[in-house]
Amino acid sequence: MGKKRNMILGALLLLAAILAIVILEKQLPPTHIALMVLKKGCIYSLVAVSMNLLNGFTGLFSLGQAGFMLVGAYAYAVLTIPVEARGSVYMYFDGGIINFSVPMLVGLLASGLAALLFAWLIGLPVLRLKSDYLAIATLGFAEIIRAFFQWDKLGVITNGSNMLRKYPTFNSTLFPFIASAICIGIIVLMIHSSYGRAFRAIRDDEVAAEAMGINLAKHKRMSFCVSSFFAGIGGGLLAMYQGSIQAAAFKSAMTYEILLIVVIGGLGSVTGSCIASFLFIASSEWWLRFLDSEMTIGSFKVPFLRAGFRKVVFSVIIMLIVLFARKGIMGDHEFSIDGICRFFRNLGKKKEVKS
Amino acid sequence: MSTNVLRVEDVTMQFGGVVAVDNLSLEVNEGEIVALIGPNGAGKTTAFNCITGVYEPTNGRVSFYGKELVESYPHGRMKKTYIGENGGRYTKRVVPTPDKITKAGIARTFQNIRLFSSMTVFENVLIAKHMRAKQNLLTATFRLNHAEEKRMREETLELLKMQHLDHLKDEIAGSLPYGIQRRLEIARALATEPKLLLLDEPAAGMNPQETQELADFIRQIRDEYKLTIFIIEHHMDLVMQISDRLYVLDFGKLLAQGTPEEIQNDQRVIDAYLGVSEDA
Amino acid sequence: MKKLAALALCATMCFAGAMSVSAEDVVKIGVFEPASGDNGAGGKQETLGIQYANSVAPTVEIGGTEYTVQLEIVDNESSSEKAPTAAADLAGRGVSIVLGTYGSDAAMAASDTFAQAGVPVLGVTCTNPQVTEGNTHYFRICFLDPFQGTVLANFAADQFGAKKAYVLTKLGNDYSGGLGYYFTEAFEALGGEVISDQFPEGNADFTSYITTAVNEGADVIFAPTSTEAAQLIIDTAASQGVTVPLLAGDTWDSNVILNAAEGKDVQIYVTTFYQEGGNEEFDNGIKEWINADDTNLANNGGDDTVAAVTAMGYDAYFTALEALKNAGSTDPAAVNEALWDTTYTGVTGEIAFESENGDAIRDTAYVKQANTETVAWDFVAEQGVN
Amino acid sequence: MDFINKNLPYLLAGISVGGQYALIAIGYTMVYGILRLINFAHGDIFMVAALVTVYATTTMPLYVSIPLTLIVTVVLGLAVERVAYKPLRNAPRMSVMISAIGVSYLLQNLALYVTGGLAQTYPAIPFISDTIQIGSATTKMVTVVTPILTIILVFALMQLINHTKIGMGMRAAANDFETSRLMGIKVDNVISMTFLIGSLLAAIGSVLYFTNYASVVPTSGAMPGLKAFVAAVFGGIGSIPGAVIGAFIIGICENIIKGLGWTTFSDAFTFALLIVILIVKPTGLFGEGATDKV
Repeated sequence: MGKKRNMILGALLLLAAILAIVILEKQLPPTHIALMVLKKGCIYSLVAVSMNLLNGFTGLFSLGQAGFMLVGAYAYAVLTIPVEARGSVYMYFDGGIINFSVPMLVGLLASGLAALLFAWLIGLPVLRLKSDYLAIATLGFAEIIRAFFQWDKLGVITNGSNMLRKYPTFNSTLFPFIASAICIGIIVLMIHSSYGRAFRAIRDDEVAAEAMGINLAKHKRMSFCVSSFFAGIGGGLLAMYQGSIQAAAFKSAMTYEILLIVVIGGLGSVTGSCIASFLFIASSEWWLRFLDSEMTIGSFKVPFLRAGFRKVVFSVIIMLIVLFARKGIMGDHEFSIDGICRFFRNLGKKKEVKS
Repeated sequence: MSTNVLRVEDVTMQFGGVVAVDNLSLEVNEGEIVALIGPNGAGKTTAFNCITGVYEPTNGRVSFYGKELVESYPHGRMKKTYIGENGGRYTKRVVPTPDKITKAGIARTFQNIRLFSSMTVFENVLIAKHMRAKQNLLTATFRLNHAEEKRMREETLELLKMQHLDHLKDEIAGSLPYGIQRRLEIARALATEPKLLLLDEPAAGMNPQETQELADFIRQIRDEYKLTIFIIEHHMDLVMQISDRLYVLDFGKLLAQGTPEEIQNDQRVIDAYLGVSEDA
Repeated sequence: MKKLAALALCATMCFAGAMSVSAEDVVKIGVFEPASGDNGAGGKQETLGIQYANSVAPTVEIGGTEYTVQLEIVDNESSSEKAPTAAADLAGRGVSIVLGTYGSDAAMAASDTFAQAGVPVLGVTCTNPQVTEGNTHYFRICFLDPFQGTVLANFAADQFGAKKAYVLTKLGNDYSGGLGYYFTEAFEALGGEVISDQFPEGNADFTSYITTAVNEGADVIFAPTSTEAAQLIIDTAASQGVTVPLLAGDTWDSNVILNAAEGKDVQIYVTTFYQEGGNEEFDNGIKEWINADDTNLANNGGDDTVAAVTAMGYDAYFTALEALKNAGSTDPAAVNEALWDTTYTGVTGEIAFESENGDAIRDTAYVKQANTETVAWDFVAEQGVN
Repeated sequence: MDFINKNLPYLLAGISVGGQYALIAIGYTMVYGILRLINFAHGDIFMVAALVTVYATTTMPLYVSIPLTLIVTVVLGLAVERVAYKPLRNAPRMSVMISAIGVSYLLQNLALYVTGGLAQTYPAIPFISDTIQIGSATTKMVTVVTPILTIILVFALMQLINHTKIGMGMRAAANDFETSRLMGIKVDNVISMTFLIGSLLAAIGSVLYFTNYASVVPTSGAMPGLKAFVAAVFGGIGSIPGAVIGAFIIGICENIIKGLGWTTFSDAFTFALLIVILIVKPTGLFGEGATDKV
């Protein structure tokens, strides 16, 4: 019945998306900005959903996402750089000490596992902290991880603070799309499982959840580790997307960006996070770019337009959303065909009331 | 003499220099409904919190079916500042988290209802089944626990039916009327399959008729689920009507104990409590 | 209502995104430079050179047709993370060749995107060897860090008889780290001793670093950093009364440094590509051009001192035109092919590319000293490696 | 003696930075004490204050531009509170914090737009920019002025909080927001006052800080802001003396770490210190514990 129909519709949508990507790739040059935005959007969707799992579904305010992405990105890059390229990448460290390399997918899995390992270790002490304190502690940990990866004593593995490059990357947009779709699918399955309910119970009321026999420490750690695992994979994908990575790029600003995506999409809405990711990336890196260059319409020179204006407009839009559409695009609802029907029905109703 | 279910020995809870629960000892036996009464701020809820693992008692022991559940003694900074009694009697620290205690078979409700307000009625009760389910994160995520999940759902639905809440199962818990939220909270506690149920002011905010219904309901669940019930309550009508025995707490100390009749006639209790705050 | 507004907003965005401009007989040259972030100041000066060159030679004859040159300027935010999309944006605008970027990090990060898009890039002042190594689309007209580092090490040893150098680099910056590395290598080869330190991004307090340099008894301080950090380093060094010379690479050749050093008792030496006065015509032309426009003046840091990177930008533009002429077509692939054999005599010297990585064949660097009274650069030496 | 000579500059730098962190940290700790909000935008307000001075001094003399800076900063602080935090007073805490992050993002991008991404050189202020000799170390006057000024300001602030009506309101609101509202305290005024004081101190802090490190970029406020917050947590959030002591400890430790050659970890160390204190004593050095009511 309803459920089955939704599943079929969902599968059809997914197929349609894949088809659309295939067509786009045929039509557009490989570096067309639309494809770049799609690729990055897919990756950010995954990372945003993983952060939503923590902040939106488990109610743990963590700001460590960039740190785990860094771990994932480094794990992927360090393990997959081909042996013959190591000499030139690790040029300041005599080629490094790792003299093997693993296939791409293994590397991607390793990026998740590495992030998970770090999360497990960090989770031991910090998950006992409450709300803001947890946020600031995880933020701190992300900074510590960043410094740690830049430490030149570890240079033989991490290449110090220098760039890692020449590892295998993807060309097709389908790769990040499918990888992210699988990961997000797993997260969705988990959210709807018994454990997902336990996470939401913790979000709603920790004390009551504990009284229901839910082991807080264990479940929080689970959520933290799973979230980090997928953030790690997201980091690995981001490394592939960029073609080169450097610890310096994984600043707290990156976490804030992802957090804003989660909020814009709606805390507790997976589809919201995905939609918001694409909108966020597309507006910040593509659609609003015209604001950065001077423009004259006829003889009229549009004022204010110069480098940097794009970001001002963009942050004003974000502030408006944060203030006036507090629940984000989707609230804690999910995108569905039924939802769209309801949306338009309500829209109609409201108009009737007004007139 | 029936089996002893809950035994509280010398439990003291001290916050800074304030002793909220002072050397409390009491017993609850199988099948009984026992009430803990006392004026506001007498330390009743704190006592509950010590039993259910929300607080670690400063000193004392709690046993369940003869097995030690919680035990502690003054340590750390408390070693010097402890002003309660029996400071040297306990030497072990057994401090399980609340979920362990729930798992052991003690369920509770809260004075200010604590439902999972954004979740449905059905989910609220289903949560309670999580802890006893045979599953792990992987099997649950990939739906390898299909049979288990099905069993959990069936049991939940059955429980809701028995509590006449099944017609509300898809409502969001936070949007329900107060009285139903109370009932749902008790239903949720029952779903953890407890042997002992702790009710923290279940009649708070109810009118006389609702209170009467609650009294019947409490007796009914005791019989149906073979429960032992330990209850904190202000409504004297309710307490006197359903309790087999009562404990009276005042300023954290045990003031009196006995059957409803004994307590009603106890001059100390009348002075400290009944005369003053009949309708608190 | 709110939802409707949101929908409308999305629709406008889509529309704006879909807009594109096209015209005939236009050849587009991409300018891939930072306008913000750490290297914003340098990137802007480099862009100025390109823009000036464009104003000098706004058209080019390719294969017998007169083309108008249109500059497509994109900000890569000095960030290796934002660089790929900025690069894709450029590639999407149909450029025939790209110039840039100031700062090797962003150059390396964007390299793959350009390679994929099949667009050749002409590096202006990205000096890290890894930028061009192992690829055929990235060229550059500047010297490389191993060369620059060695020049500076030689200079420190020859000029000051330095035995001990304090090397301060920025954590996570390939330019800074790379140059520091080559300096260290060369200086140690000369029998010197190096103490190295790194400062993290966003660091403003250099007191401790300078103190360490003084405590260790360093004879020179080598700080290949961005101009932002340089200002603070100079200021701190001056207020702590440091007397040993400060050495740095091409990034410090900027009026930002001159202004920071104005009236202070510090010795600053830099290696660079161009010495003001090297070409009167260019100097006067660009000064006039800069002074004519407030925005340009602001982008140049408020005065008309000609930075070497500006001269390099100027030369890069003309080299690109040369390549376009040689290619006889605006097709990026043809331009890429033509670049290998392109030569040009610019204001900064002869430009030609070696045949392996497409690096410039340059064997001299200018060493300049900051004059803290006249607020100008004094020529010190022309130094090669030997 | 040699040991002292060598290490004196580190210590001086530490004390000076500590004083500047302290002035920022007070803003964090007071706001957190009352609203339970980590005001992520506070560091950026500090940065904007510096930019205002930079632009003001190009057209007017210092004795006008510095008071102007203080006024503009206070107005900005109050405006941010009114626009971005007040409408969210009853929203979940996470929303307010996200709003704060949004404001921080906006201020940074505005600064980027206005400055065009170029570092702005902070004007030299007579007297406090002068170089002086302390023992073997040469430093700027501001190094000495900062801790003294910090202590004077903190003392004045303590007087205000402990002995005036508005101060009492602050203490009450920090203790129990809802009850004090019921008791007739104009909570909104108290909050405005808190932001006023916080922004004013941040502006003063910015004058001192940027006299020392004379280059302003849009992200200049981020790190000092974060570290000042860490200092506030370290000292026990809500406690002003705690924030000040925390700030000095962090400033000094940071410079010692740098002096020891662990420069890669100088920022990381601050956070490590934070995590250790949170785990060992979650309420900070001087914070008061609160028990959740069940």
